[in-house]
Amino acid sequence: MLPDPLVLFFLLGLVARLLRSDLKVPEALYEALALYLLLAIGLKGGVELASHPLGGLGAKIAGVLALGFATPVVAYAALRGLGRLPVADSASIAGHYGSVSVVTFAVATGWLASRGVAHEPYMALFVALLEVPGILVGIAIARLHAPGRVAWGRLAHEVFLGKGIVLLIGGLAIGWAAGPAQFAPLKPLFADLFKGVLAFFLLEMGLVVASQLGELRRAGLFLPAFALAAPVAFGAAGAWAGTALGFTPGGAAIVATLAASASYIAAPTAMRIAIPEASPALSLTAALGVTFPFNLFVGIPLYHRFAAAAAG
Amino acid sequence: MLPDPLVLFFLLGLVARLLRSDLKVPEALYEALALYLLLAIGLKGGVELASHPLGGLGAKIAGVLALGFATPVVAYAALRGLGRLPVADSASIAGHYGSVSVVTFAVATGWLASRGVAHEPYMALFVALLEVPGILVGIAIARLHAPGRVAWGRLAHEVFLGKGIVLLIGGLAIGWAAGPAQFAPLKPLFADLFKGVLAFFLLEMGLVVASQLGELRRAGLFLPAFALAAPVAFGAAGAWAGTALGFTPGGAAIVATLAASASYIAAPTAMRIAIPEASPALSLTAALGVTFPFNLFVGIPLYHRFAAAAAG
Amino acid sequence: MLPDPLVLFFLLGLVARLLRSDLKVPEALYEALALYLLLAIGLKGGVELASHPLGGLGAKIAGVLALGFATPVVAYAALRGLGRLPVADSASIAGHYGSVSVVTFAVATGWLASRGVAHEPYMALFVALLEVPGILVGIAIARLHAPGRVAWGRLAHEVFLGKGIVLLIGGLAIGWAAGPAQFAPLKPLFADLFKGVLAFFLLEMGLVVASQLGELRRAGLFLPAFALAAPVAFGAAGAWAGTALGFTPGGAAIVATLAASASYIAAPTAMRIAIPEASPALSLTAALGVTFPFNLFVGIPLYHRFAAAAAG
Amino acid sequence: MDTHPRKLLVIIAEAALERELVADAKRLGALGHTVHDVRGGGRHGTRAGDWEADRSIELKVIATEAVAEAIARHVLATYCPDYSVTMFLADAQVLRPEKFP
Amino acid sequence: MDTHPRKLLVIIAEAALERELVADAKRLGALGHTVHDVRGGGRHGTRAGDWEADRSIELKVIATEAVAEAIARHVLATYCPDYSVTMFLADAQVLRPEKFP
Amino acid sequence: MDTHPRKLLVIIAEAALERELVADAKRLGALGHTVHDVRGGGRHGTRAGDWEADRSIELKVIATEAVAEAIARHVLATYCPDYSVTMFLADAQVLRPEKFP
Ligand SMILES: Nc1ncnc2c1ncn2[C@@H]1O[C@H](COP(=O)(O)O)[C@@H](O)[C@H]1O
Ligand SMILES: Nc1ncnc2c1ncn2[C@@H]1O[C@H](COP(=O)(O)O)[C@@H](O)[C@H]1O
Ligand SMILES: Nc1ncnc2c1ncn2[C@@H]1O[C@H](COP(=O)(O)O)[C@@H](O)[C@H]1O
Ligand code: NA
Ligand code: NA
Ligand code: NA
Repeated sequence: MLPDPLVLFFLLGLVARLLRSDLKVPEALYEALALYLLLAIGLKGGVELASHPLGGLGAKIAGVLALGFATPVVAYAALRGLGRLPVADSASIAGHYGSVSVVTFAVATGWLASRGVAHEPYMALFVALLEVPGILVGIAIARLHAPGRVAWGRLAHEVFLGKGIVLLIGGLAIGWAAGPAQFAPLKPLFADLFKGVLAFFLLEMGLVVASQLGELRRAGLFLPAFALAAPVAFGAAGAWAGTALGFTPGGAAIVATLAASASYIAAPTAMRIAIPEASPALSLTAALGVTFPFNLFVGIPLYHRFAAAAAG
Repeated sequence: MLPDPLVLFFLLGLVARLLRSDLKVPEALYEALALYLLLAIGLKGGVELASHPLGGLGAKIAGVLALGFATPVVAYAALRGLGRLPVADSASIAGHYGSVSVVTFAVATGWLASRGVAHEPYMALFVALLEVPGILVGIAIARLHAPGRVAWGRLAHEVFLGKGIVLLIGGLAIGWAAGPAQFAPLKPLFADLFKGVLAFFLLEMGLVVASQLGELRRAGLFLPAFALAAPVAFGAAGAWAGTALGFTPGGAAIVATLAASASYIAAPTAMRIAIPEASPALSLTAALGVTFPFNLFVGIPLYHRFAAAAAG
Repeated sequence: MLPDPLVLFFLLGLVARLLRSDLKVPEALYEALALYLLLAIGLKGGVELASHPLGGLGAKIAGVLALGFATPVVAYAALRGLGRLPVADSASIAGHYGSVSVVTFAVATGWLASRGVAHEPYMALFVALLEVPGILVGIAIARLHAPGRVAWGRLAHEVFLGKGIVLLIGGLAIGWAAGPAQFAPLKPLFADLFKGVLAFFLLEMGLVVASQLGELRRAGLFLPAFALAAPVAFGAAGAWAGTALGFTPGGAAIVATLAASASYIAAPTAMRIAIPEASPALSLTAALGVTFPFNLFVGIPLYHRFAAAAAG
Repeated sequence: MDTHPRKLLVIIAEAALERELVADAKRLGALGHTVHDVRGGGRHGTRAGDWEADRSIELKVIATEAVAEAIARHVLATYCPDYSVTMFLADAQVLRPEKFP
Repeated sequence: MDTHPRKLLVIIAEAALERELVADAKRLGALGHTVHDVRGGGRHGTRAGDWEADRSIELKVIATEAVAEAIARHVLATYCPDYSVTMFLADAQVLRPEKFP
Repeated sequence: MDTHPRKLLVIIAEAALERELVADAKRLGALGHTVHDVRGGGRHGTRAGDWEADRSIELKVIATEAVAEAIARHVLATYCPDYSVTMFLADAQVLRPEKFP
């Protein structure tokens, strides 16, 4: 089977930058597409919510949140224990892996949809929920070891009112309030164009990831190994937890993908403020340079298989 | 009945900024969407013009222009007489209220369309026409009282060749020349996406309005009261005038909305150059901080009721 | 017959700027639309390639490349011999005319499509191919006469890895790999919106061309005459060569258009680095100020007639 | 290296003034100017540059002391009373004095 | 022309610090500030500004020598150890001394 | 406060030169640079930055006098004859001299 064209856009950006092409995406376009994707994901989730029953959502939320608190703790233990990284760096990287990648989520839902695999309509809600715990755990660990002046008020803002959560939750609420009928005139922009915009954004991600690869050479062996092992382990855990929480196989595959993905929008900004002594290059190299492409090419199909296996 | 989703986008932006979220729209995106909206409004109006007869347009133009000259005079009298504001500020605020808000117009047409209320196809023409007189009246009043060096040439440019009028009139002309058949391949961008882009723009407007609300606390009681009373009074006058001029009830509701709305694109720039001694904070607080949201939430349905009542 | 609305958008931009309207397109939007157009042209070509046989493509490529090497040599001879322009300027202008205008290509394909004239599906490939030879010839001529330190490595990058070629070739490859079925979800963005985005871009081109017209007054008579004669001559040569190479009349009209068009994206940057002593104002005045609008209004239909005549 | 003393005049102002300021600088003797968009805050509150009326620019003019001061004086008298404007002068050394006469 | 000596403090830093830096400058006595986005490179590698974590800003504060130095010292102690920051001071002459007390 | 004198070199040039200028500055001893996009006008006419060929940048380098002058001399000889370039030097005081050796 041919690779999904979305992944080819990513490759095009990657190759262009590695060959030192002058291809560049204006910063304002990058920001605009990111806003669009977050809002569109929220809206689509909200519209589907409006026409579906919310059976057992409470337990699922609790279970997925628990997963979101557990993965960064495990990640920290591995980074500190096996990798012997400094506390601050371990905590910061753990925070990135505890949080989620919205683009990976979008590619995964597209991948499932193109294979006819259904999933719960409210998965966008979990993207918003899972942005937070990883970041909190990362900061808490760092501050346990080096108790410093964390401006918790400022941080709560950064974390809970970052554009990711505001647009996802805002979109969910608007989509849910509007319902399918009132959403119809917004569909051409927020639904029909979605896959195309995602393709364009993946082209940009390819450019960004290629710039990050230079750092990879300096990173030694442990970090890349972690960045490959962590998504597989967390994906397996997510598939199992999702199935145990009663998600459909499609939903469990998405929970797995969320657990396996690492943040590069919300977490970097929050971590930079909260754990200044951590090197941002390390976490971005791992999250963006290794885990993100791994999930695109290998991870998503793998987590789907995990979920299928867990479903029995 | 649930609120229109457009209004929810505005609320999302408003709430995000009031909660001090870091959600921000890049300036280039704001400008791009504004260009799009103006051009799309013109084009759609032009295409509909091409397939409709223009019965009695001359009288309607004259009547609506007269309204456009009358409202700022009344506004000035109220601001100066009742509010005891300085001449320059009164003139500048009057200019903003004499001109029109393109976004309010777009929301009103969408609101009417979603309720199946028809209106004349050439209403976009009146948006362009009504951008001008308010600004001219505001400047003239200010200069009557403090005769100063107005660079009338420069100002005429600013007023008649501002991007608003150029894109509205240009779009009308292109749409009219193209007609429905040649417009068809442009429809996916300029018609199908319109409502979605308007939603996105309202999100931005919410952010901008929230930033403006801080000024409101400093503004005293008169200005907010004016910013609530003026649209109702001008909306009633517009509904009556529109009906008297032979507009359909839908058309009269739009004339009312135009009369009731205040400019925050064309007028601020022109006024800043022409009446430098006026405080821009005052006019923007009134026009953007109070009247714009009032029209979104309360005004548009109200003006439609006015028009229905006037039609008897 | 009414003029194509695309051309009216160009006129609107032109007139707005000539009247000194403040209408301005943010730089980031210009760049975003340029990226979109290049990528969309490549993708559409690639998708069509996927479902068509590639009969005799080798000979066509060789023939069209030969044309791409021949036209700048002829242009140089005319500029140097007849116009007595300095070597550097002649070489630089020749390079611009040897390369191609992507927007002119897009307008031409739209023009042919709206008249039901079919053409080979892989014409986007020739746009990418023809970006290069003109630039190489221009640089080679300049360096023959004033052997200087050309950083050929840097230049090869600039020329072969400019965003134009990367996006066209990348788009072709992705479109071809995806095929019509996988392209379907990307169609709303990359195909349905194409004509609208092109219209918007032509509005911007009108603004840019109008800014260039000031230079025209300083340019004397020869340069404008060249900028009118060159496209006609190269268009005729292209129509004849295209027909001789076995293209359909539609394909030959496009080969003619490509030969007749002059670059203002890839060539200016490359020439500025490679032939610094050449005046950029001269080449841009000719290519953008005269040849581009000539092709839009007169050239494209003319080259189609040439191709029809050549086809016999 | 042969350097020549000149003045750098920096004017931070509402974007609406850009055209005027550039024209004034030219009229008063400047042979060039450089502009870029900025955001900021001062006595007139925050100008975040989110939308039209909220934008600011920074204008740089390199010129002789006489020209720079003439422009500064003109801006002070004409725009500072009513507009958000911040202005300062600094010493600069240029290499091609004929470009900044 | 009557000019008054002040200091121009220029701080080039990661965009994530913008809010903090502006608040700190205000707290330490600056009455205004100006910011714009930049890209660049230094000891911490290239910052091309392509995306969130890669953005930099340039912050300008005009103030008295005492205020400018207080801000500079604070930034040096608070941010320079952990963040990409470049900072310099320059002499400036202002026309309205009351704006920069 | 302990400050150390350095030179600030500002180069305003066609955007096409950005890569070259940055590489040259590095080669001649600068440890960093900062760039942003500008528009402007001068002897070569208006550069409004509307599209590719019309863009300009402003490049700032803080360095020792020797390095700054070496870069300035190189730019003067290499680019000024054929390109739109404006350049000036100014005095700057830095706090961490080791960053600008
Ligand atoms: N002390 C300052 N340092 C740097 N920039 C300033 C300063 N004061 C004002 N500005 C800039 O000048 C603009 C107008 O200042 P103001 O008129 O004081 O509100 C502000 O928005 C800032 O961009
Ligand atoms: N010598 C320099 N001249 C101008 N800008 C510099 C210099 N060094 C560093 N910078 C700027 O400061 C930022 C952070 O510097 P650094 O911490 O050295 O990586 C860089 O990304 C540049 O934008
Ligand atoms: N006197 C000046 N002051 C400030 N900027 C200037 C000056 N002269 C030229 N420039 C800038 O340098 C660029 C190139 O200048 P020129 O080569 O004179 O056209 C212009 O587009 C301006 O951005
Ligand atoms: Na995760
Ligand atoms: Na009005
Ligand atoms: Na050509």
